[in-house]
Amino acid sequence: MSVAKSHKVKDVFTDGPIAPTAISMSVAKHAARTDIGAHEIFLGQVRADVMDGLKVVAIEYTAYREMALERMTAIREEAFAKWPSITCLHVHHSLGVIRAGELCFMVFASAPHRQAAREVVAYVVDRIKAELPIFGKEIRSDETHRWKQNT
Amino acid sequence: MSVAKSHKVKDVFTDGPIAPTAISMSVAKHAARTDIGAHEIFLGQVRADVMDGLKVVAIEYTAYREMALERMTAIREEAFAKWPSITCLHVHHSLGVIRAGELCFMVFASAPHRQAAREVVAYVVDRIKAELPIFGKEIRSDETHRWKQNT
Amino acid sequence: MRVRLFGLIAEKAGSEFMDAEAPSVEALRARLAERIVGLEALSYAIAVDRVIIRDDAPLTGSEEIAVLPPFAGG
Amino acid sequence: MRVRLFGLIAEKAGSEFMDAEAPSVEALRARLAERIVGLEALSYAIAVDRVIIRDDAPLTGSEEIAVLPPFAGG
Repeated sequence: MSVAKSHKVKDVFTDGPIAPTAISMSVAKHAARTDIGAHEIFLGQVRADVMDGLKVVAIEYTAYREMALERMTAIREEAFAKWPSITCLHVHHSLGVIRAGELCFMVFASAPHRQAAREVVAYVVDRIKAELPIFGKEIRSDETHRWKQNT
Repeated sequence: MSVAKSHKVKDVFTDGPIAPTAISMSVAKHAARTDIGAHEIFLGQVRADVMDGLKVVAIEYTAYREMALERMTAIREEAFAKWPSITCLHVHHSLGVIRAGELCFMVFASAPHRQAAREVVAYVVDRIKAELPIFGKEIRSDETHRWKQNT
Repeated sequence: MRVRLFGLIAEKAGSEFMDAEAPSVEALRARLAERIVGLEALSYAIAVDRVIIRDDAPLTGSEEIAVLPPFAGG
Repeated sequence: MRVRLFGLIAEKAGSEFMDAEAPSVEALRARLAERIVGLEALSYAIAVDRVIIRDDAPLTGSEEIAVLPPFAGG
């Protein structure tokens, strides 16, 4: 692995919601990388789904961190192998209670051209949802809860 | 056309580069829309391409504004027709001199689920590049220039 | 062996850990079902040393074992 | 009719406008080529009332006409 590419093992987990300002800061850091022509960003936001008349007010995320970070490292390496032109790839996922309307997930890729950035973000988002052992307890307006399940 | 959806005619052009903070502000505005589960953002950044030993230091963008805005309105309407679940779609393109490393283009879509947000951003980015009469003069390190052409 | 429990299954068990002896993943599933009420109605995977593994895999007792309900990340 | 010129073509012509009379898009292309040196080597489209149009389209003289070199947005 090349040192210039940011695919070293990183902790993707952050306590609490992802601040919108974190996105701008991430983007601004890449202004010096003038080989970049395209950034693609995916953000997950907690939705106030309604089921049986009860509204989701927050999701409490927990994870099996050790396994999640191992899976993330593998996904990152496979992503850089499939799209070698990618300049950087940043992933953040929230743990703890995230309220409806707050951000819980960010995948951010940069590349010289748009196609690689677009494809790698779709690939990484889908694989994270399918493979990272992250659990979500949907807390509802009446304080009952229900365990979320990715489909 | 529904008033709740933001597909009214808008000026997509902005003078000078797009500030990274504009992205966070756009995202933060959507926290009250708790039917949103996914945001997808594409950003174009001016690349310091090197050709014949000369580096691009900036691109000066001009446009045939009246036609560009008509095309953009049509693209926006077709996008909302193809992906009716889209909650909002924001497009900004810079005019004037944008230096290498600065942002010149943003397409931002929000939706309840990721697939629609992802697809609509790819569709809108590709159509804008192909159909909007925007012209780019690449200014090089020796002050000569070359007219950019989308492939 | 000490088994780590997560999410809904930790909630059902009332604990994030459970001690159990089992020579295979299949046997472990049976042990867990005896002790966690309602477990047979749930879908879950077993990870051994942080990799999801088939039910017929043998266990020596020195592995890191985890019981994983459906994922909800993203 | 007043023709709007953009980008590389405006640069070649030394102006963002050109007056020309032509009964069709094809004839307009010929008029422009007489007056803009090197135009025949360039790829460009003609927009009539903000829509790119075929070369055999007739022109009445009251349209908004624009000469568009290749696009570079995004």
